[in-house]
Amino acid sequence: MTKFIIRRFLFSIPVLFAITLFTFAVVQALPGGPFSSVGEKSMPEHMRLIMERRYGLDKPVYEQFWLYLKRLGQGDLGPMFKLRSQTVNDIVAQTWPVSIQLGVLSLILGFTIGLPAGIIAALKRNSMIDYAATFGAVLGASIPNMVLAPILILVFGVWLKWLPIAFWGADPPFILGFLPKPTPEFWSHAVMPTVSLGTAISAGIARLTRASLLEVMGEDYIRTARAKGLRERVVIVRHALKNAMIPVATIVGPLLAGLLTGTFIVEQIFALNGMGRRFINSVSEREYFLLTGLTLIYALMLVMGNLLVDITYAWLDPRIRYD
Amino acid sequence: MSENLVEVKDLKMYFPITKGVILQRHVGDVKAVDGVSFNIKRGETLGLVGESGCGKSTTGRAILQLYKPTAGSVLFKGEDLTVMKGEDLRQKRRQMQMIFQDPYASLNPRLTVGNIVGEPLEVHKIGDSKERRERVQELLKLVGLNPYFVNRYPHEFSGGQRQRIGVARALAVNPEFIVADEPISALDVSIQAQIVNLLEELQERLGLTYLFIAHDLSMVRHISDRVAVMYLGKLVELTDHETLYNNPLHPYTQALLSAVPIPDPHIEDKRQRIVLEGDVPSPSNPPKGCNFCTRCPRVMDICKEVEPEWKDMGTVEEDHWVSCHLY
Amino acid sequence: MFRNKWLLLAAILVLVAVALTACAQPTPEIKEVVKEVKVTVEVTKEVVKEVEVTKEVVKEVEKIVEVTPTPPPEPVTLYGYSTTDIPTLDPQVGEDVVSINNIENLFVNLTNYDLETADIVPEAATSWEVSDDGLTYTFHLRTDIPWVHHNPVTGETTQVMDDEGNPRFVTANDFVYAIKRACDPNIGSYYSSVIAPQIKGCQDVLNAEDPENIPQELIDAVGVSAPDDATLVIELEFPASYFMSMTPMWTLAAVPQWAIDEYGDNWIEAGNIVTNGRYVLNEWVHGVRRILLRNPLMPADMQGSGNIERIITNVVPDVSTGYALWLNNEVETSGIPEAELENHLANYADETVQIADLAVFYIAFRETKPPFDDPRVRRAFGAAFDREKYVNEVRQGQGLPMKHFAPPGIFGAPPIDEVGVGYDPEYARQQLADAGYPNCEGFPQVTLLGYSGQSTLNWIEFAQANWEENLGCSSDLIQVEQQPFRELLAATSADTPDEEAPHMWTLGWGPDYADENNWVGDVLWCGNPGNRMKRECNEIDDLIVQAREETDPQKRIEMYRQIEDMFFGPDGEMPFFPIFLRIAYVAEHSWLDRVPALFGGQQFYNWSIDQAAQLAARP
Amino acid sequence: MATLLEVKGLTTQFFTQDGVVHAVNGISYKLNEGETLAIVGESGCGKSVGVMSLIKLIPQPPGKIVAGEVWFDGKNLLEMSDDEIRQIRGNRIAMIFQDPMTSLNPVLTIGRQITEALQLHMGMDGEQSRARAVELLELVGISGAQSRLDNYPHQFSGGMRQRVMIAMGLSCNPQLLIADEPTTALDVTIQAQIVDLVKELKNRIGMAIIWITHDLGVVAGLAERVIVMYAGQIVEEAEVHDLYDNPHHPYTLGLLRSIPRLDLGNNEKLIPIDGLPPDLVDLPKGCPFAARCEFRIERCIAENPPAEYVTSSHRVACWRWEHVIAVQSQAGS
Repeated sequence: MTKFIIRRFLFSIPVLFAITLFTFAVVQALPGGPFSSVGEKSMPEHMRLIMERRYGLDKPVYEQFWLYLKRLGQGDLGPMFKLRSQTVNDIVAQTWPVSIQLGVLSLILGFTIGLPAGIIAALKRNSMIDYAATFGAVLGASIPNMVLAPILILVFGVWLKWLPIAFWGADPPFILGFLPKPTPEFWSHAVMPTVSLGTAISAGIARLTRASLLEVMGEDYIRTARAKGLRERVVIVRHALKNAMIPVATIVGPLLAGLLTGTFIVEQIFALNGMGRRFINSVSEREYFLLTGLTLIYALMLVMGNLLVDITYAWLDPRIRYD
Repeated sequence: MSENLVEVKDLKMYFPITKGVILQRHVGDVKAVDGVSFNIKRGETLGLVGESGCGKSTTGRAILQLYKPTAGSVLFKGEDLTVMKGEDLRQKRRQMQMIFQDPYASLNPRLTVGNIVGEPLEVHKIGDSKERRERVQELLKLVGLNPYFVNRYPHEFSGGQRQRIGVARALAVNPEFIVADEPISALDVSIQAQIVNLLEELQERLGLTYLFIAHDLSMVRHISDRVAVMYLGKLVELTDHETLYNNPLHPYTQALLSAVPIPDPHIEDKRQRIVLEGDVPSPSNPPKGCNFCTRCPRVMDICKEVEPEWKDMGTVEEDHWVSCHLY
Repeated sequence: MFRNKWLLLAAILVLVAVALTACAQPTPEIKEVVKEVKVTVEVTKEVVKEVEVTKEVVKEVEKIVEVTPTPPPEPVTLYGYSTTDIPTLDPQVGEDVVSINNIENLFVNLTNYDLETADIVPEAATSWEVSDDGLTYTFHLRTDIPWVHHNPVTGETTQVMDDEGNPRFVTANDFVYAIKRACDPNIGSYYSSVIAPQIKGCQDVLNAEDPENIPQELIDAVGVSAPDDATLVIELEFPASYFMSMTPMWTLAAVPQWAIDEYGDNWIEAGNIVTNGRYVLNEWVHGVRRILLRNPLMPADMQGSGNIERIITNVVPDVSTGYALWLNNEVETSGIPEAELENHLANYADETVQIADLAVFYIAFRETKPPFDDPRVRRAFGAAFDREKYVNEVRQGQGLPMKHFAPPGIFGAPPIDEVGVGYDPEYARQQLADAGYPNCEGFPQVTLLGYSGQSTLNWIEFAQANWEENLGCSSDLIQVEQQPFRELLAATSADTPDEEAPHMWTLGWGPDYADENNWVGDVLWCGNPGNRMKRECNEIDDLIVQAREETDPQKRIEMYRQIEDMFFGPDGEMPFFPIFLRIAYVAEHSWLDRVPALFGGQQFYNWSIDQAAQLAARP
Repeated sequence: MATLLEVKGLTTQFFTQDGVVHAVNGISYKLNEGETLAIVGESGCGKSVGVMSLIKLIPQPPGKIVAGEVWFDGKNLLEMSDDEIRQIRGNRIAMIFQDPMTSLNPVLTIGRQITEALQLHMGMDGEQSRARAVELLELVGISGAQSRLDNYPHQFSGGMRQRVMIAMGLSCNPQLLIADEPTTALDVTIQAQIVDLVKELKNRIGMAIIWITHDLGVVAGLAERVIVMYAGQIVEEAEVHDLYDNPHHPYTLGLLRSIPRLDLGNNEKLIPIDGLPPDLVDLPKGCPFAARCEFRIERCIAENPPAEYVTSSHRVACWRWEHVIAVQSQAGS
């Protein structure tokens, strides 16, 4: 297993390298550079060239990329073009914890609602509970968070005034660099963004859990367990659930990817200082280094997430051995 | 003696096992087929029998070049298929077809019967669409299906009928040689006989040559002229079907024969079984010496050291090949 | 090297300045500020007058006394949001509205805009003279504006001391340093290029061959000097008669050289920054919020007319969210999302203001690309667009139809509706027929590039409908594409070859300073490097050059009227056709009393809040 | 010998979208203590559903036992509550299944899977049940039993897995072991091992066995009595020798004639049963085998024959059974 993890890690290096190279090349191929215009006005050619030279953007892309890699090796993700008092490292240190906090809370919400809902729906198949859960899951999965978030804001923020409309209830510096102080302010601010992002996740997990559990309940070994005279509860908990979790674990990887794109929107709407929002801005602002750096970190997070999935998978399913 | 249609010489089919953190080192092979030699005469049925995982299906596929053999040669009408490529091989393939085990899985559910049976004709660009359609109907008639079924889909047929469709597809391009890979294993008892009879009839009418792969020894013995017994990637015995039953030489053949239940309680009551101990070893790590030495009731010291030769113990008329230190 | 030399010079001058401070007798304006505060709860108000030797200051202290436990008095706070973070607080670097809004309140400028009259009024400079040749501007500065440092941890604001322990005040040398710094191409600010052509020698520095080794002679030759602490002399390259319009610009604001030298790019961070404006930077959480506090050390007569002691601005990228915050009374003003506009106007008509940001939008033609190489075709397209209807129906009244380019409020702009053809379908049809395309017959397929977004699409579709209705040019003939802003700018750049450039595109222009030269001179003049329309120089351009050097304001006004007519009149060149001046509805709570700024950043120091009403409404 | 189990008129149906599947249509039989009964038939004949209905193991819904009684040890199993029937399952009536790979839970160790029934029914604690599990594995011929308890099913070969299944089945010393095609998925040599093992265990433990199979060869060497099922009905029942020597039902006869025999050097053609089994959703009114039957008369199409005893131990459901015997004796002579 250790070997497998190492291997996965080493294999991800060329992938990360390719992603970096790709991002680097693609953003530079976009028309208009970071210094080509100011708002709606064009920057004079001479000044643009000076600024580009300052950041090495006048060099051929391969050379820039090589310099970038060298700096990356020293843990330097590069400078910011517009926010000159900041570096990409600063931005990442400020925004990464927020995105992670939001993502993890959403995942937790997704599982704590999705799993029980899916299990109950499967066990009470074709009952009102099942229909309600299935309907909820379809609804949850089909409402995009860009619609759900404003609805939540309107209902719970503006009308009922139960929850704060926007912002994240914790500022840097974070505990250990990424943990928020669990103040009431933090939790009250976290509710709506987490629900916006977690609803679709819980809906997905509920649907998959239901389908997976239903399939497992039809397996021969469930019949065997029943033939032993085990109580239905034991059959489900001991024999069915762990098997049913195997396909659920496999979607956590894609789920993470979906989560990342979800944070783009949710961070934007709730005015959270997360990576997703910066990512979007970095495209329109042509912050090459920020864009490449964030892409790299997203990719790294995906790699880690998938590794986690693999470990969970191996833990759930003894047939899978990685060596 | 009639001519050999297919000659298989020292055929090997290894699947590599790799290991390593980054660089995949080649640490061994699954020796699915490990040096198999036999001939198939024109117009005969050669049965290839053995237990699951012994390499019999792989042998069939390697003969048809569905796998590229690791070593050895496969001569079809005297020409070595293993060195052929591209169009030449395609032309040869036309003359060799395969019938698969699972009539459920081997038919594309989204194609009509007409498409399925006509596909080889299209692949080999035989005839125009009208001729093809006529040929398909003719073939369906040949395998005992109503020719009006051309526009139906596989799921509308029973297992036996589906296997008939599989046979019709194999026959579409007028092959001379057919590898039937467990064609009846998935069928019910009463239906198995229908398919076996169909295959026998077709052989008579069209002069086909069969390699009939199966694990059911009674059925293999029934349909085959000669039977080859395979164990862990190697042939252990090859002879005509009468001799095999009456005078089996190899201890594995003997055990296999004795394990087959006979549907007659009087005989079963009195039968003495040779029950083999344990399981078949892994083909990635076969035992040293004779492959069967770990389970052989008559094992000798030499069996664990030296691999037995593949030798002919037969008479002038009848071959009787065996691979055992007892002889 | 550039900075070090100036550091030395500045240090010497600061010494001189300190010595001179005692003698300097600025004439402060004495202004009584007595504000009525309406509070529904029990309020006692004490007004204390502090009288000093040279100036009289009115200081207003409000005390809200309640019978039950006294909450700590909350500072009068302006809650706001911006859709982006502040990229910078450096006056010479600042380029965007959000940065400029903050810079305006953290730093004093040479002069200020009077928001009511649009006049240039004193700020750091109390008076000024222009030499007869129009080339030398002499500013007399006040010397009582302290450089202050705010400690975010203790909340204390203190005056900065120099190396010898003397308090630092803003001097003419600080402006000299700042203006020369603005000419430095390494600063990389767009506004350097706006001010450089006028200031003598500035453009040479800005265009230096090797920006890393700018020859000292070039720097020395920049026409900015400080004969004494209270006198700033700016020499011009040519008699740019509009130069005074540029003096309120943040780009020319004094900056603390010693702090910049010490901290480099980080000098603008909270805790590092040294400022001289009405507010100090208390907190700046990047990407999240910033907090400004009143600078208690600002001379009383410069405090501004407002009562706001604290400004909390959060970053809210999404206007819908910002609007929700406004509905919740958590911010004082907000833009209104398009989808909410109708609803808002119905429900909050009394809490809605209209704000024009002086941006004029137009559809431009590439003059070198047929069929738009024929001015008659351009005129036809321009006159076929019904601006009135567009503004009223598509933009729900958020705009002022424009027939010419420069909007009201700009010096030299002709009165609205007097110059330019505007919408005239009859004339348009005739022009197109004269160009050889009667009823648009034989008109080739052309491309129109707009920026991304639904509102631009609405705009383009409206144009297509007009052209079809009034000219007979089927909308199939106009191939429409939409691209993000930067892509659009790149595609329409003068360097882009004609084959790749679109025939037409949508764009807008917002002013840098309030003079016609910034419009026809900086956008349309053929000598501009960014000549997107690829105009060829003609007699209009000669007139533009003439106008910018004309010292008689009345003559200039005449000349600009002529220029506008030569562009947009019945026989005008029509390189683009102006459509509307942008006016936006803004939601604004009634407890806020302000005049929004059109130039140079919002003057929060002149804003007032009825705190009782505000606190009663806040959640 | 005492009767252990008596099935009366058992009828099980599945209610599906395509209609009602008549899987088991009123079957009745008895099983004595310690007896081995084989139920033979082709896929879909209702043999598996029939035995699973005994201990209410069919999935409900869509399945439903619509009629019948199952008397076991003086009680009707079909009238028992879920709790009561659970006390019987895995305890007094054990079951082993066809596919030992899918019938074992892949994510639990086999030790866990064997011990859970022991803890449930025998009230053993962890240690006792593990010790008993080792005993059981040794009993079914798995060497190194102690260490193999912590293995997962995928670490066993097919034959070994079926031994594990048998060990699980035998764990509570059942009075009845139901084996549902336990050797079908195995190779012949392994099948021989398992058949021998079961025979040996039966001699040692003395439980009754119901062995379900489609393989007439296995039945011949194993069973004392054989029931032949077709389309959810019992078409013939007899002592094993009697059935093979003297099949009364055309279907039984057809089955025997359609399989090749290893011991006979016949190169004759096999005689297949033409046609297909009937659709269980839409069963014919008369004899379900009539459409494929060479002895068919008009009555067969109109009227479904009941399974009647023609001797004390041989019953057959055929209007023409006497004719079937006659034809055979002619052929035999």
